[in-house]
Amino acid sequence: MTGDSKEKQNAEQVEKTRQPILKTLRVENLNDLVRKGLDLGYRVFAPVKDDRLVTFEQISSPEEAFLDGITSRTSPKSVLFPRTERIFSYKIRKDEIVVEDNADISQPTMIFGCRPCDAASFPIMDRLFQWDYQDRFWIERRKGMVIIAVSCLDCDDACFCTSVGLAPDSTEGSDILLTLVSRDQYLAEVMTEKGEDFAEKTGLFDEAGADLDKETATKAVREKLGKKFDLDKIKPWLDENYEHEFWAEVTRMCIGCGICTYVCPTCHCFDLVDEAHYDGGAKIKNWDACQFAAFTVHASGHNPRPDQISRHRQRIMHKYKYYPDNLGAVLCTGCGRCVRHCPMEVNLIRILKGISDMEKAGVGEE
Amino acid sequence: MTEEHAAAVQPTVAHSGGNGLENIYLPQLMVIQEITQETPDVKSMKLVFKDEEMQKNFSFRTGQFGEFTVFGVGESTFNICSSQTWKDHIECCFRKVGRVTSALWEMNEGEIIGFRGPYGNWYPVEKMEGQNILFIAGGIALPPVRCMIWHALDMRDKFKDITILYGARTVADLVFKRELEEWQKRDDVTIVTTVDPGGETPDWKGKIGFVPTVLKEVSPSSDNTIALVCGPPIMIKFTLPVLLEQGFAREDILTSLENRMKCGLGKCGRCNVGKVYICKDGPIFTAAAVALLPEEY
Amino acid sequence: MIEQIREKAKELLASGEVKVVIGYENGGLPETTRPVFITSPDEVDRLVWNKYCYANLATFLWRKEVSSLGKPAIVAKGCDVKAIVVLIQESQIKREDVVILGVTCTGVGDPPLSKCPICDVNTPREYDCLFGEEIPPKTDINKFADVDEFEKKSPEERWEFWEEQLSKCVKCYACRQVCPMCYCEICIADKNQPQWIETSSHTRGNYHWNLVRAWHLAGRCVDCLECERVCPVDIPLSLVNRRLAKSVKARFGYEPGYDTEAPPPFTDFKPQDPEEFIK
Amino acid sequence: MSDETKTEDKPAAAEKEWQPRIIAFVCNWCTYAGADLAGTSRMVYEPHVRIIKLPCSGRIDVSFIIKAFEQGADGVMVSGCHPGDCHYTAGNYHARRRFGGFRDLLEFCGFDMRRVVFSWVSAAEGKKWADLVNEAVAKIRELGPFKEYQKLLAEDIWRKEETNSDRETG
Repeated sequence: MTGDSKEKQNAEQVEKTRQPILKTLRVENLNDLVRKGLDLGYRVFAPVKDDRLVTFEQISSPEEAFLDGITSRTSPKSVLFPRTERIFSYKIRKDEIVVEDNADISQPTMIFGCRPCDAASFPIMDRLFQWDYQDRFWIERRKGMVIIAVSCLDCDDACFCTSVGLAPDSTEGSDILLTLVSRDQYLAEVMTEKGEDFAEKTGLFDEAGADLDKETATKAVREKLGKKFDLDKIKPWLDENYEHEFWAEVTRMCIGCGICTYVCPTCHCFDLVDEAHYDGGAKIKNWDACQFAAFTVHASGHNPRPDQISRHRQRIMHKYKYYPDNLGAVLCTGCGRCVRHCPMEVNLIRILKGISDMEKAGVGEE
Repeated sequence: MTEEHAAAVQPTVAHSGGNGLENIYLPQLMVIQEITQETPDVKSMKLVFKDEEMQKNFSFRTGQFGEFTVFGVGESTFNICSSQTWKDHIECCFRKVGRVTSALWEMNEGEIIGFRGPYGNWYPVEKMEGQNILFIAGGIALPPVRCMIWHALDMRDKFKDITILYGARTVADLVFKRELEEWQKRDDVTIVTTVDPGGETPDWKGKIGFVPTVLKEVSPSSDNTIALVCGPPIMIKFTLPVLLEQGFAREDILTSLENRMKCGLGKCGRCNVGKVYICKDGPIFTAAAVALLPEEY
Repeated sequence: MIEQIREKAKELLASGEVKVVIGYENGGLPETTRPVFITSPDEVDRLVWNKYCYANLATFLWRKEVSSLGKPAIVAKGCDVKAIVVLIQESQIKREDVVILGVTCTGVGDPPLSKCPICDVNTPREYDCLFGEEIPPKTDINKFADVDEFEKKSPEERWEFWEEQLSKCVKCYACRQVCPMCYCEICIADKNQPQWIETSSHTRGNYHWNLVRAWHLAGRCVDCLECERVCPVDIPLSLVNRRLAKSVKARFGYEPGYDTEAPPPFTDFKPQDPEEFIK
Repeated sequence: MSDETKTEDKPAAAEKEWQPRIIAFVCNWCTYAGADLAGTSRMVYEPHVRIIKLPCSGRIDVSFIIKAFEQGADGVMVSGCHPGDCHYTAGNYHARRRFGGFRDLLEFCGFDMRRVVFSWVSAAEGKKWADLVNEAVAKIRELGPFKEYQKLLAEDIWRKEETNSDRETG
């Protein structure tokens, strides 16, 4: 564990912070932006609506993108971390095995129209995939990726980005962040060299005047979001209270369906399986979740996390204690998907608020 | 080859760098050189890299583990149960319990498996040098201790007294029987073997009793001694208090945790216990470190 | 009505007849409720009853996190009671080990869920106490209208439909987890010796999983629609469940969830069972 | 996508030699014995059926049928003892109930039910077995390969690459 500080340094290096360059984009040019991306050879992923379901899909024309709504059902993490992907394949011959390192990794990719909370998930997960061993599947895809996010002008009761240190117009993780500042104009904050390079190639951006400010545009949604819990109170409580009756009380209704982890932009646990025929096969990486009973079960049958209460605690502990301990960031962007889509309304906000209230009360007593 | 396929296998221009990170999940091929059936359901295997150059350059530290692939079936985590002092091959030892181990069980000498590793931490050999070492193992958990036993024996003059206490449920369940006999014959090692009551055979010459009980009888000194304990959770649970009673400090007791793993690289999240990833920060922990972990192992 | 439920809950807890009351409380989001497990008579005011009480609480009757609390009383709509009936039929719980607080229900959801207009158990068929005005069961409803409609499609169209729907499946198994009937200790999807169902979420593996899931619920599914409600990618799961329900009804004249004494159809047979398709 | 070219050039070469692949799940006591009788009586019938014998038709699960298709079968036959003749008294009665469910389930999901044949064949009905096989093979020849399912196979994330690299060398 001596490498801790070095690892943190590494992680920080990934997020090259620089002064944003302010530009503008006319609303009528938004579709052209996507078209330019396609023309430049990017695989473009955007929210796509099918009935009530909004997911991130590869699109071939700007009209397919759906930018309304709060958040998409599933997060754009699937672009870098597909729910199922081959990581190599092999042929089984009579006296020989031929391993082929043939995973389909690198194409320039553009994520268009994600929310700032989703964009923020990428630098958080960079830390893990660059931690110690370098995961090329994540890192190489990430290098070839441009993220164009759009600020939120609305939110719902499940959103809590402001409570985890982000904002509806946070530039974290975006290469270019678009904020609708007037009826016909986006303010474009170009955050990275990648973004600048892309903006230049499209030729669609104009210099921004000094009068534009996104604060006014996002003021209403900021106020609506408010603060739902005190983040600073969470970790100190978690540090002390691995055992606490609170856990059972707030998670007993959890049925272990794992939807929270599957829709989460920062949950990244996976499984490695072989799928094969007599003459060959592949190693496949699939999403997996700490909420599943089989996740931790030993070969002997012993399960270190034998009930749903301990499995749910693990999810919260991992996001709000272990990840900050190891990698210096909360593994959560407040997108609210887990709250929104939990069939039993376990409600992470409620749990975190419960913790932060308890901690407050505790401090008061002292 | 279609254009699209070309794009899929080669980094495109817009893809900056193309600095060719390695695929860390890719296994190396190893040939099964020798198989020994240790007990009715345990086998050990000697493995060599198919690529000679690879074998020459391969190095690891005693106590590390690897991810072993049976192609077409899956991957499983085993400790490398040979010592780092052995250069010409590595060994692994497994019990036939799951999908991968059952497939591995059916394999023959000369067949090929995959290997990724070495992963994880290793025994703090430098700290152990010049000290007495007490090895305590139960059942199938001898292999992760055995690598260190051989390491110590190969560099015998660097260590003081070596005591081995090994127990299994029955005589048939003792693994590495040949080596147990070999160690028995040496005069620079004290070895005590035991089987659970009822597990003995008429000609059994070792002790009868559970490991913690026998440990009390043996009552090794804790002076300048490091204890290595490996075994089923229940054995560890009852052995620790005995060691503490004998005056061992928690810092001087080492154990190896065996959580379920998949990637071995600290990514997949499976072996996360507290802030620790067993695969990356472990598998070897002092009892003091284990005491800090939530009980999820 | 909720006052009466709370009162009964209080009485049951105070007398020690039950150790926990499984019911609904208000959720943190608007128009939601959350399962709640009341163990003290002082907390019964948390219980609510409204049209957002979607969840089928019967699933908690066998979950060890809840069953460990002791004997339960459970707030149950007519459709939920059907699930309890099947659990009793299949010996997962004993009738005397649960107090059923039946509630009459005119439909949940806004607009009502698709199961509600074709519901014939607005008044539960099995209960210990009933809350709310009794509602006479509807007659003249075709429970399988949408199934019939779907069957008019050609095999190609049907294949195409399911191929598209099942390609969305992310294999989160939420449909299984929420199902009150999926109480197997080890699900076939988690077995790997042999690996019947591939864990990857490609369409082929998804086909296998979803067909097997539906099949394992044949003659057991009470159409509580929980699987469809929770599916994060909106697969119309209950459609195929209900096709099997229709099949079981047509072939064996059996509908699950009405009679605790009836033998489940696939544990039983009659020498004259239909076999028109067997050569 | 290059999928189209892929599916085009593969069957193009394979079309000529395509033969139906049929998997038969049969009970050990009746149908298997019946098939045996067909063999010992030197009846000549189509060779495209691969028989998997089970203790009883009551053991046959819908997963077997799906798995067979997953592995590339074009048709599946399921067969056991006639009602009343079960070696285990009632295995086939139970099986019969389930078979009805399999049929309706598969049909609903768009499987062409001409590809799945259920039958009762006794140990004495070698002729019936031979006829059933001939009939099934003829039917499936007419229907051609189970393209819909095989498309799912082609989507398989490792087979896809194989077809690509095969093309590379060929």
